[in-house]
Amino acid sequence: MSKLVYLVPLFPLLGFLINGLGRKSLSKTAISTIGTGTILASFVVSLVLFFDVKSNGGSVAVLFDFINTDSFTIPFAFQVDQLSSLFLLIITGIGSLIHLYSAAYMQEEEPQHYGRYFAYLNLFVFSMLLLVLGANYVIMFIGWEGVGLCSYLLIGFWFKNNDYNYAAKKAFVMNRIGDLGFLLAVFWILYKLGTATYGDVFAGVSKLSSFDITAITTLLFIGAMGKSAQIPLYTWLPDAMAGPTPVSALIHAATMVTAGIYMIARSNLLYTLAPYTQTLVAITGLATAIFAATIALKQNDIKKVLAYSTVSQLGYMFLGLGVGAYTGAVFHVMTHAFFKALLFLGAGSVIHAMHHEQDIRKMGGLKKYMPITHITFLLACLAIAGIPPFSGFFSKDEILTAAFAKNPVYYYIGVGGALMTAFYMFRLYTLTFLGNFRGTQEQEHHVHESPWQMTVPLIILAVLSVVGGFVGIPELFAKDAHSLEHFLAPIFEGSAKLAAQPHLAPAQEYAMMGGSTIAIALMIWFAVSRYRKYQLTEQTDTGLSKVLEQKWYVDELYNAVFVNPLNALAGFFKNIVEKSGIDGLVNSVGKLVGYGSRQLRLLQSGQVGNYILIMVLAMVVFILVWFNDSTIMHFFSKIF
Amino acid sequence: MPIQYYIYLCLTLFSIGIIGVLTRRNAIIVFMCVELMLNAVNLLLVAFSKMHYGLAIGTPQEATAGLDAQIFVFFIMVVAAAEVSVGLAIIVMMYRNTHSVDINFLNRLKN
Amino acid sequence: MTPVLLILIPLLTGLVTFFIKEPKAAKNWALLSAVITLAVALTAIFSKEQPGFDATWLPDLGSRFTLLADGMGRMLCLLTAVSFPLIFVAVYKNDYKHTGSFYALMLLSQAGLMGVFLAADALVFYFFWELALIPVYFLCSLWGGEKRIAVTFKFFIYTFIGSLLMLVGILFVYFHTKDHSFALQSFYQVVLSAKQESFIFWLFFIAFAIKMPIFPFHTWQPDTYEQSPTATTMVMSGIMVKMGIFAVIRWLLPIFPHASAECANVIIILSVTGMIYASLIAIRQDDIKRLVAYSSIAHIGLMCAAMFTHNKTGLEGVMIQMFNHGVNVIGLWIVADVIEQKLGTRKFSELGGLAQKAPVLAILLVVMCLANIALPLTNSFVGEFLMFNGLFQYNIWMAVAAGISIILAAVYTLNMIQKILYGNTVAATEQATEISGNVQVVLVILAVLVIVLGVYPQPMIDLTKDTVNAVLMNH
Amino acid sequence: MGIIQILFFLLSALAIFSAIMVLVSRNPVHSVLWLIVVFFAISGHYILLNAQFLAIVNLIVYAGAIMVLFLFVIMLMNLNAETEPQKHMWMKLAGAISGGCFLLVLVSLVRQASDLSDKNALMKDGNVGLIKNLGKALFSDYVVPFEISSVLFLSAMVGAIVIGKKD
Amino acid sequence: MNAIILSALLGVVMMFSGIVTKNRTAITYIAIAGLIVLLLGNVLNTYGVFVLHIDTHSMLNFEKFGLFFNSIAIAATLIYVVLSGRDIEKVGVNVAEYYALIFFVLCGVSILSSFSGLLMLFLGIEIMSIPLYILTGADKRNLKSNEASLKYFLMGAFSTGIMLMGIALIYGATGSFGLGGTVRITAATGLPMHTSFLEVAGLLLLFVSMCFKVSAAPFHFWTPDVYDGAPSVFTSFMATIVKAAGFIAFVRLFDAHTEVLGPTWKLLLAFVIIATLLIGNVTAVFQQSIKRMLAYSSIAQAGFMLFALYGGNDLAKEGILLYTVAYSLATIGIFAVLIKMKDYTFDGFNGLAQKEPVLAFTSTICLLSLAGIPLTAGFFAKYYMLASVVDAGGSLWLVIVAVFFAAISVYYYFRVIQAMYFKEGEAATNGVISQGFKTGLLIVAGLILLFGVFPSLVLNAFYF
Repeated sequence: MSKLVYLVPLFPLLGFLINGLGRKSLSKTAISTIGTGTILASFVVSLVLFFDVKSNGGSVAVLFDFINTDSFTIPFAFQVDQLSSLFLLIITGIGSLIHLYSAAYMQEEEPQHYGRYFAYLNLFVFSMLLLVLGANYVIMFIGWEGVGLCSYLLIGFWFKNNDYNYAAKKAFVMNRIGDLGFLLAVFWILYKLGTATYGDVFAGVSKLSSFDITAITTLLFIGAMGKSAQIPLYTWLPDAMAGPTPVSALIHAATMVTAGIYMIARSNLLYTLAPYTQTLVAITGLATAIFAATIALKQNDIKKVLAYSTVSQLGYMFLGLGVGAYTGAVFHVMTHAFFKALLFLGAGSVIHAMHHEQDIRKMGGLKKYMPITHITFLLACLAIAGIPPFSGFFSKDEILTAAFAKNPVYYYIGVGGALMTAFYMFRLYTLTFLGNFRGTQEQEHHVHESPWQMTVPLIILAVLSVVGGFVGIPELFAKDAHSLEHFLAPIFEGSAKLAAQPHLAPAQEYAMMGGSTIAIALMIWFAVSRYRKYQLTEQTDTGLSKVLEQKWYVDELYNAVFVNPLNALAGFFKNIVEKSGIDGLVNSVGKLVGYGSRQLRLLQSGQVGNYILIMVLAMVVFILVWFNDSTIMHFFSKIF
Repeated sequence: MPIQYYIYLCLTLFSIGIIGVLTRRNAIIVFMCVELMLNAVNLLLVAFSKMHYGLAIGTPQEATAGLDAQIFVFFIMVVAAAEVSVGLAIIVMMYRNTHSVDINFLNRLKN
Repeated sequence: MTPVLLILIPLLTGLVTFFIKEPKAAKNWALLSAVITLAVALTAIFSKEQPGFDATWLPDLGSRFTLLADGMGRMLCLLTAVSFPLIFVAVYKNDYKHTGSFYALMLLSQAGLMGVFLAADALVFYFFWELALIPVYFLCSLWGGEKRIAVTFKFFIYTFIGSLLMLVGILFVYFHTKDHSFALQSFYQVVLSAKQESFIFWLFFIAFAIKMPIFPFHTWQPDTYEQSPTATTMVMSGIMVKMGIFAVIRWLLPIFPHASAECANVIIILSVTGMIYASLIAIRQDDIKRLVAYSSIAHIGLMCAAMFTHNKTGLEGVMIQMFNHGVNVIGLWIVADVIEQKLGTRKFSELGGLAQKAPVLAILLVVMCLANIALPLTNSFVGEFLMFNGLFQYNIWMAVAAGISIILAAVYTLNMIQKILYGNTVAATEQATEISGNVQVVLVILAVLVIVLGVYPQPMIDLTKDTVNAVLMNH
Repeated sequence: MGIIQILFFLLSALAIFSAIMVLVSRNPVHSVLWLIVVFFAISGHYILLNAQFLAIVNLIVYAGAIMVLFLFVIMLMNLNAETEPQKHMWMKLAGAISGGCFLLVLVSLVRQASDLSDKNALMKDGNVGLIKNLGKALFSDYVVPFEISSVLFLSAMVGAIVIGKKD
Repeated sequence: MNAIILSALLGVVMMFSGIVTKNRTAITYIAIAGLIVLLLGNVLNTYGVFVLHIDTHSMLNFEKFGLFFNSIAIAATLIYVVLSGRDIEKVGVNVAEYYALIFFVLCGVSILSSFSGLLMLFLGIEIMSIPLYILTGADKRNLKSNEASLKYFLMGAFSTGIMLMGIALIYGATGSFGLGGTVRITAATGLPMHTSFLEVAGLLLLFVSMCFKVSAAPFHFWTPDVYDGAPSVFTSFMATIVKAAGFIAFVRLFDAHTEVLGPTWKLLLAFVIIATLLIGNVTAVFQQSIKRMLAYSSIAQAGFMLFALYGGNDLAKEGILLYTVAYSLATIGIFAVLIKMKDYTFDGFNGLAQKEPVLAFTSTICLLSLAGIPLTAGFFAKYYMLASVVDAGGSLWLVIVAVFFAAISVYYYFRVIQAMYFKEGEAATNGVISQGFKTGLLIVAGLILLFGVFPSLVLNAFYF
């Protein structure tokens, strides 16, 4: 059974190779079939594995020794357990839906780019699978960087556009900053423990001092910041909207950004042992949740809103991790995967229909043109806003409850963020689907519902968004109904022993749940009513609105504080230090010799008298030097 | 006669020769000053010869002590004669070409 | 006997090549020679025991013509043997005036390089060290760019000073060996006082530092790489810089164990400074060749730093990275050469959109660039991973500082990809076509090497294990 | 102070004075003449030291042959005081000072040399300087240099011919 | 002894050959034959075969070192005449006399390699110098040649004066003209003599005059002017064989005296070495004429050869011989090419590789050897010099300084290579270069390379 695990990444890899090498000879249908089919095949295998794990528990399969030195051995090994099998399902499941969707969405591309696109997608899934399947931190890191690469390739997919390329580069570089943290953590672990395999690391955790653990977890978290777009390394994610919309869906839902969550959940034991880091994680998550939400309030690009909402939702997940609600975080990953994929694919459907118009101010009233898209989108909005019984409600609630138990302040701020989420999601929904159409005549003429390859995934995801939450029904409603928690229990076993989940009084929980639901509902009503009659105006925003619209000027800040000084420093090095400084020094040695040569030449005056004079003087000096025992000085002092 | 006296005398003559070489421009005079230096050396050698002879009186070396220096002086004179013939020939050749024996005039070759 | 063949084949064929007038014949002949050398090198790799050779040379001086191919030597010989046929194929379509002399000098430099990697006698080593340099000097000066004469001259004198200092060091050690011998083993057993050791250490190190090059001895390098004919640049940056690293491992660390531990701090700081410095400068470059040159400085800096950490991990990393960096950088130079040959410019500001015109080139360049930034599953990753690991064990902050260059590497490498491949076509690239078959073949081979060694680096690690253990035995 | 001492000082003074006159005479012919005086003075010293052979040779070879040759050349070139250019004053000064320094330094050494303090040059007596003894030595122990010096003369002769002969 | 006698006789033979035949080429052939005879005679000498049995009364001391050097000098002269004989014929009408003078110089050289007292040293130096004054002025119509000759003569005579004063002072202190080395006994007391001021001062003056002969700074001033002014063929001769002989004399002389000299000796010598290297190398950098550059380079090489004196051990003695071979071969080779050129400036060499590849190639080998690049004889020459000092110990700094100057020397040597290979131009030669000449050059280059790989060929000959 365990050998089956090889197949999971193998299929996407094959897909990548076939599509990549045959992108010129294969037909579009063949390409999309191969692309989707491989992921689907992985999904099927994942399902098998999932049920295997469910009944038999996890296992590790070693492929070969990747690095085997005298100091340590890093096997190329895959670990299938509860956590990874769950992620496998999310990745391959949603992945295959997105592939299917893409088959239609990218239809306009030339065949070879079409092939390239599917190859990248497959590679993306492959990398993510490696990340999740890896049985040690190094293999995880391989996937970790791999998804970074794929995001780079896909964000810059339309490489003729230089803005997109910049966005792609930004994504990669920001990820690399985080990756450095991850890498250092791996070194630290290797240095202290001599192994990077999860099992051995967690078993040897007692050998680590608390400083080591804090440092390792902090460094790992820096890695997570990059990959999962947390403050301060989040700015790449909104820019990543440059890629094709299904890619955004893939990045935001199934792959990439969830990597950070996965990694911390995987390392939960370490984090539980590092309270300082936990606090850091929680605060960072919370801050990101709020901060991104405020920005999302004023964004007008349909994808940008979604992007910031992802950042914000990821913040919640980190909050969950920070307060020790690992299951809650993973749960939210799952539900978020459903509705965020749905939202993006829905947005893609809209964009597709609007001929690549992404400004929601120029949309409106699409409800009647695109019913399926509309309905599914609405469901997703409800899910993300946290309206019961949609999936988002359960997961978000679980996190917030845990946050309350840890520190009520977390909870209140968290709820504030949830309110904003509700507001901006329904602002988006309203501006897009309700009201009047605000686009051009021509656009209106062409607006249409998308083909089946696109709507079928929407429908499937909508169903999942609606019912997905039921795997994690709180204890409150039914005893032992939280099947996810039970399923994942072995993973978080160690942490659970160390820090038992505090339980709130049922009354309080009900009150919190009810209160927040009502507040959210009010907020939705407010948003819908406010933007229902929205008309396109020329006036620009001022004050806080403008700051929000400009995303708190964070990019500008980064430019001013990091990018520009670094560039200036580089220029200084290149033009001043290198040229005049170091090379100047080297060259001046040569010049000195040349100068000396010209001067020494003059000594050769051509006059015999001078020559002999110098000879005589030299003789005198020689004698003086030779008899430096003051004999001569003594004599001279006698004379004079 | 204390040997120092001879040494002082010869060194003085020798230095006068050097000063002559340094201060005169006429190649012939310069050359003559060199001859003066050689003569100073000759005198010194003879003086030393007699000194060593004096020291060796009554020792087995008596028969030969000091002899070599005088022979050396003889050879110096021989060499000086040969040098003079060549030197004057060169000076004459120079004079033929430039109508001058001024050594400051010799500065085509420099730097 | 194999080691001698490795030196003799290129040496003799090289001398013959001087007299081949017909360009085509010279090319084929050189290629044939390189392939034969490769075959011999492969047999050396797969042989069970260490191939060696020993013959009398200068008995009065205590020098014997001793060659020894330990793991590291064999690996670098393999690198040399692999590189040359690839380079010859890659530049097959380029026209060099006096083709015969060009290929002859290339082969001579190959002989020199092989000798350096095989020499087990200090004097022999020094000989080959110079023999590798002289042909390169002529290659650069004769077939280089506009400023070639001044630039290569500087390079030559610079490295010559270094090697003379090394010679002084060799002499000093020689006179302190018990049996007055230049043999490697005698050198290893030499006992010097602490003061002597640290002084002589620097004599050697400066020579190697110039060759590598290590900040601040690097300024000859970008100019020379830029001005040289690309085939030569490939040899220089792909293989010749490894001479410096190789020499440190073979001749410095074991002979001066205390000094190298003592000075490690200074050298590592220099190297790390150089990494960041070079990376920053690379960001601002507008020329492919200069960018690759500076990036090479940064990478070599890491290797140098890792060598002096004196731990196994770091050293193992250096070992395999020597090979990997060679492969990667040769790939990058080939691309640079192709672009220059095809479009007549190397300036980023005059390039763009090449991915539309030459997708194969684009893909292969991206693979090479990814290897350059040590992406996992490319060959560099393993090496850099181990090296950083070693550096980390030595000092965390050094690893952090060096790590910054990883980020910067991403910045400049992606900049390069973007400016060459992406965006819209410009005047220079409007008429560009796909790269020719021979270059494709070479790049594909290199790309395959990149991936294969990235996924399965173990053979390289096993190959060089003996050297690592031998070097660290004294510590 | 015996007659020998008096003669020594007289001759020394004469030699030094004439040597200086060689330097300061503007007219080359005068220089030559003064130099001949120096040679005579030195020959006087030789006689004082009982080096008869050298005294005679000195007179014949130097004062006689060589200086006449000089005189001859000077006459041939028709050089006189008016035509001879003089060196710059500071060059002369520098020459005099450095020559003086040379003298001072060496004299100081001699003054310090303790091993010379009680040594004398044997005057008058001693027969090393006699022609008989010198001749014997020259043709026995010193025959090789003696013969070899013929090569010197040969080359000087050839040289003078090569240089002097008109093409 | 054979060498001294034969060279003197052959000198006479050459003098008369001018009367017998007016055919210049014939005279050259006679000279070549004479040199071969001389070489044979000298080699036979080492095997104990003598032309005449002469009792030298310990005036001369024939040891292997000196005899072997004679062979080197004679062989070098042979190569020199073979390569440049045709150019000697062009200097002036007195070809036979030139050869005669060259043989006389060789006689002086042979004396310098075997003197055992200061008298023979003095005679040897004079016998070597006087013909050179004349050869320098051989180009009688050329003012430069005249000037060089007069300068050389005046300064040479002056240095002779200094040397004689030195000898006189040494005699005053020791009562003998013998070489030092053994502890002398004072005649009066029978006790070992302590070193006197006079002797040291005398040695110092002797040192100065020897420095002058080998053109060590700051007594080198005659060298550039004389080498530049003299007819190029004779410059080649002077810069190689004569200079080497000077060094052999220098080493032989001070080899015996080092223990008399105190520790200051090394300091002073180091100063001279550094000054020589500095002036030779640095001044050469800016020269425009290759001939003058080579003059300075010969000063620089002298700086390296002085290392043998500094090292003062067996390695140094072996080294100086190898250095002599390497340096002479290379310099003779490069001068042979230079003489053929119309224009002696660097620009005059531009593009020579295109026109005369053999000339360019051989001069490159010679220049590489002069620069001390491995695989050429020059490398091992320098190697021995450095090694002798390192072996002597304690003076590593001097070696390092020297190494930097060696790097500078690469600069000006390679300028010639650059001109020949990398620059475009019309390098013009005097007339057609004969095939024989090229073959000769190739043989010289081959020898340089051969000794560069197997220096033992030279050194083993030394040990037999």
